[in-house]
Amino acid sequence: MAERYSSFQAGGRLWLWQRITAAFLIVVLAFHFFLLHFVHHADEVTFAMSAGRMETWSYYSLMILFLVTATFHGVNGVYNALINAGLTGVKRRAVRIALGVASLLLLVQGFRTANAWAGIDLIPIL
Amino acid sequence: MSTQRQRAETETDSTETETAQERRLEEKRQRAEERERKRVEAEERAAADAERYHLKVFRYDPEVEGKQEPRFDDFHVPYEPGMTVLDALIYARDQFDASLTFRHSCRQAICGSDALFINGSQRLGCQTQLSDLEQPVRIEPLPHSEVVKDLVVDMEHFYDQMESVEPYFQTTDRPDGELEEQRQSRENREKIKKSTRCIWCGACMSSCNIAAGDNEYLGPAAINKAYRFAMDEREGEDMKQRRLEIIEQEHGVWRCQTQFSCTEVCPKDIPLTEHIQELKREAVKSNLKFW
Amino acid sequence: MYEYDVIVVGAGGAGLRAAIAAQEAGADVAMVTKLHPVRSHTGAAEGGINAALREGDDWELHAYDTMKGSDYLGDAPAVEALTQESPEEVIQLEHWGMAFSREDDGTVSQRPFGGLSFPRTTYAGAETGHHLLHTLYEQVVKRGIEVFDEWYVLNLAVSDEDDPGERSCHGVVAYETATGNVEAFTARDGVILATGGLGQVYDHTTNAVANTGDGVAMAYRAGVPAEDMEMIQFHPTTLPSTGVLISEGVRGEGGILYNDEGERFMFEGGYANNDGELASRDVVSRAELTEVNEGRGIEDEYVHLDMRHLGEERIVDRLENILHLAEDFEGVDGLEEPMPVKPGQHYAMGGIETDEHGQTCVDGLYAVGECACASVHGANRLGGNALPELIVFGSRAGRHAAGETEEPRITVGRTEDAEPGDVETPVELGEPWATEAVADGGAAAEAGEAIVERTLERERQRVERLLERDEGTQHAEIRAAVQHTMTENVNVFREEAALKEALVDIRAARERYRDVYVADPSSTYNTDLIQTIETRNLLDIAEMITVGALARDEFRGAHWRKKHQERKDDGWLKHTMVSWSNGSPELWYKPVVLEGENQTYEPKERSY
Amino acid sequence: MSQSYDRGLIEDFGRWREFSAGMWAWVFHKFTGWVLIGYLFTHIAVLSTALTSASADPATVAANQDLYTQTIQALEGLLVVRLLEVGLLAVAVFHILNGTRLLLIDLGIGLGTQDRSFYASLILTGAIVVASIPTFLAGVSL
Ligand SMILES: Cc1cc2nc3c(=O)[nH]c(=O)nc-3n(C[C@H](O)[C@H](O)[C@H](O)COP(=O)(O)OP(=O)(O)OC[C@H]3O[C@@H](n4cnc5c(N)ncnc54)[C@H](O)[C@@H]3O)c2cc1C
Ligand code: HEM
Ligand code: SF4
Ligand code: F3S
Ligand code: FES
Repeated sequence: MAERYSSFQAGGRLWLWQRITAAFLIVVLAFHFFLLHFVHHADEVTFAMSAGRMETWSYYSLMILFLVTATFHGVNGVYNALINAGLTGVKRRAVRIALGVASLLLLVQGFRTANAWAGIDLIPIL
Repeated sequence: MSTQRQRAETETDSTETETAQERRLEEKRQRAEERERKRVEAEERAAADAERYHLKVFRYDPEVEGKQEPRFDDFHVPYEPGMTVLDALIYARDQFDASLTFRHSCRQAICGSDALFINGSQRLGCQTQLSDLEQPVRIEPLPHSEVVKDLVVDMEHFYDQMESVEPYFQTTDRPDGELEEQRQSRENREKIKKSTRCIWCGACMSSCNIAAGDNEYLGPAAINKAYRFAMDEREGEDMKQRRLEIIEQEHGVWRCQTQFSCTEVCPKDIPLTEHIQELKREAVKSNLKFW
Repeated sequence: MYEYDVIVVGAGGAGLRAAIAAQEAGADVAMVTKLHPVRSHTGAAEGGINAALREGDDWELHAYDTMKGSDYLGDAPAVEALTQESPEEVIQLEHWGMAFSREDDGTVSQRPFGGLSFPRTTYAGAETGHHLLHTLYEQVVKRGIEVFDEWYVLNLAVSDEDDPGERSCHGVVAYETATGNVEAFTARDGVILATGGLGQVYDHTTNAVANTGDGVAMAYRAGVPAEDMEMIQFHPTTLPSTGVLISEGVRGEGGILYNDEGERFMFEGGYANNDGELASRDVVSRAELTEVNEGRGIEDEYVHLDMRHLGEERIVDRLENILHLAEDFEGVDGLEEPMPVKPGQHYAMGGIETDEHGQTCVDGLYAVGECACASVHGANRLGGNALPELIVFGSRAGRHAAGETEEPRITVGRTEDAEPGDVETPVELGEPWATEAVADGGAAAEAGEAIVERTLERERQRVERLLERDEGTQHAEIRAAVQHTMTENVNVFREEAALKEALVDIRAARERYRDVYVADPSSTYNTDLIQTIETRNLLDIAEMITVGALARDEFRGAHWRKKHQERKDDGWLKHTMVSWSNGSPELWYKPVVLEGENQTYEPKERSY
Repeated sequence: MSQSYDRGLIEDFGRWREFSAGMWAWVFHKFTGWVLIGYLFTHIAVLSTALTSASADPATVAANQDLYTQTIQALEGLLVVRLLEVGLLAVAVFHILNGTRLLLIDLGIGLGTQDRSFYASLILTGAIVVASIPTFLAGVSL
């Protein structure tokens, strides 16, 4: 029983987070597309403009949250799909680690880019 | 057991019981022959102008040479109004090939033996009218299960999943009086009614791609079975928690990707996806309480 | 070789209940069944379970109704056991979670049913049997009782003393469908037969394809008498094209029967001036056939059952399943149009003779459910009385087999009471050429193990023999011939000449069966082989029914004879018994037990 | 005892003609989800060029001659990229719409009309994409 219970925690929570991030993404993704294709046209994008937007804290934090949720949502979606396809045992652990590393890299890289725009030097070594 | 001996016996038999008997027998035989001739004629006539349905039936037998490689056999079955796929299979077996093998029993969509893959979807043979199908009617065993022979698949895994959800009523508070029933509101019975209709045919499980990929996935039928008990107010709150724990396991409800195939094929019209979704919400709700 | 205390053959309602009871009484139990338990035909039962549960009703009233319904061919001790214990068994089912239909206050609903003086039929929608079967199977799963499903029982391992009353049963031999293995199951304490109905002797039946009367035939050939086999119930409301049953619940809720002229003939034709549509089944079936025979049938075949006036809400609430059945199997929308119905074979009142504990005259052999005849139904079963029979006698036999003993009030086997019988038949009956009669000269005091071994060997050879042959007649032809003649000649209306014709046909079918062959050589899931064996059982069953019908020259309950259209209480308050003796059936009679616990049931006229 | 007749994934998709609405929705959602996550990785990789721009000479940046601006503008100047973007839009819009459909289904809304809501997602996706084409292709040099 206990075993089931703990695995439930993971399964149920991830499932719920997938929905919560999805709900958040609907709004942000629509905003993102709208801003970068309709308000500003894609070919007009320049570093300076991006940097300008990023320097406002509200936009910056929204984009960071966007990055985090999208990464979680996407990577968890992929992981889920692989479990559904019957991935088990060692292979599954390997995939979990690989996906974890990939998302970490993605997040770090995304962070650094955003910071570059915003002109933040939070952690100098990055 | 030779025919020789059989004839001898019939003879002693008739000498013992008078010649009137013999005459009657003779007349009877003639009548029978007459009837038989008429029947054969009628059948031939019917066969000649009857509409025939073309069946393509999957065949496989691990032991019989020529059937070890899966193949499709063609049968042309004379159509009668109201004929079902099961009727057609029975006809084909009794008239053309006695080795044609399929499970069936009740002929009325209650025993759940004859879930088959008919023209690309999971249906009960006995519940499917031939006239609703395009020809040739392709009849295969349920996908995603081991084929034992012809249309018979191994149901063991399905049964295991069904039985893994503790599919039996459990309660701690029974009424005191020996002859007293537990109370259940009409609304509550209504709520579980559809879920109690499952006939264990396995159609849903076979149609679900997730179940096909993840062998440990409980599958729609077992989850529905769990729903039947989790939602039954007679079991009480404690049991409900336990039920939720069962379906919340890794290979429980979370695996469901709302493909709806199960709901689509269920011959008993059980809203499986709806039940699974409701359980997911119940699970989240009860889980939030712990946070 | 498997070994258990109690072996239950068949996993319908009766078998499951017996297994649970035996296990609760401490026995190590296994079930052997040719279908997976949930596939059993108990699942098809629609209407309900009779139990005197409420204020104003009591078991004695139920017993009275049942005796009257049986046309005084029921044995009072069995009837009283049924009616006394059915309430607690029903409540037990409820406690096991069965989804009964409910009243507003949350109690179990009850509805009126044909032949009952009180609305005492508990039900779960129009799919009571489905719920009962699944609830019981769930309990079997819970208890971890071993189930050998898709194992076909070929024969019983019974000793071979000359007097069947001295024989004993030590197990069964079964064929594993998936692999073709023939294995023995030794029963230390008892074998319980619960193999269900035998409707497949007819071609228009509400019964499943698997209802081939195997248990009756096996017990019969082991020497146990078959009782009242001629008593076959024809249900008045089955769909004409398939035989699918339209529950009596429809009439219980107020459904009405009309003939082609739009007359409510049950009243207008004077068939049942008080109860109309709710008269006992035999009465309604005969009424329908009379209407059809006199030209007032629709398409000269059926009559109409109309429930539209009940209103959609009530129909959907209580009879939803009926709507699906009418739609799927007859293409009729019960909310919009009347449903076509005609009588079809439905139930066998007769069967393996048992006492009120389910025990037969062979020591260690029990029978319960539809295959048995403790005689609760006598000449006619009331609707809603078979399901309680499954649970009451299932439970009794289970406990008894597991060691609980109680003196029976019904005697079984051929005792001093037996009265020899005789019928004139146009042909010799039975299988005079049979080589496998039980009594084949072995030592009488043999050990159980040796008996099981010997049976195993014999059955292995039989299977091999059947598989070896590669030409001859196929069983399907033989089966069709039997079904045809039974439907033609041994139906609702019975005449001497026709019955004799049936015997001739059965004999002819037997002769053909001598060179039956199995076309499928496979040992994997060989249904051809199994059906061939079933067909042989059907031959015996058909013969028993016909012999009984020929002997009983009176009109009682479901049994009607053209030249004898009256109940003859002087000569016929007795059961027809058929015993297998050296390869042929032997007819005898035993008296009905009308003395109950507190009263004697005096035969009264049965009017509805 | 028994041998299974091959019913692998390929064979399953070989039966695509037999799929029902819910199955198609699932297949498309999965596909679009994978495209989106793939894109997210690419997207961040491309955007990373901003890192060099940040440390570049402010004059270059002001003149829009920094690596980031040049990369983006070069890419956006290509018709293929614009077309791919339209594709991405289609993918994203479908995933959003169907995702919304799924969220509602999770909440127990619209279970009975799930097939229709899937068709609606498809049609709406088509409409939005067609309507956006002019904007998406604006200013591209052929
Ligand atoms: C359509 C229909 C509706 C009915 N409605 C009602 C109703 O409303 N109320 C009511 O009281 N009664 C009703 N009845 C009657 C009642 O349902 C049956 O009499 C009863 O279900 C029989 O149960 P059983 O357990 O004896 O047999 P079944 O349920 O038929 O079970 C027989 C079992 O024996 C097994 N078996 C058979 N032969 C062998 C063999 N050779 N080896 C191994 N296993 C074997 C089978 O696998 C099966 O598991 C109805 C019957 C029918 C057909
Ligand atoms: C950057 C944006 C997004 C990415 C990268 C992404 C990616 C994914 C991926 C990979 C999956 C798994 C699909 C599968 O294999 O089953 C998935 C599932 C899902 N996505 Fe997205 N998605 C994004 C945006 C959205 C948005 C905006 C929504 C909003 C509605 C959404 C809703 C969902 C839902 C509900 C699922 C779960 C499907 C299920 O498990 O049943 N996604 N997503
Ligand atoms: S849920 Fe429906 S499809 Fe699935 S096993 Fe039960 S009856 Fe069959
Ligand atoms: S088909 Fe499978 S994915 Fe869910 S909705 Fe049914 S269980
Ligand atoms: S034969 Fe019983 S469900 Fe089809």
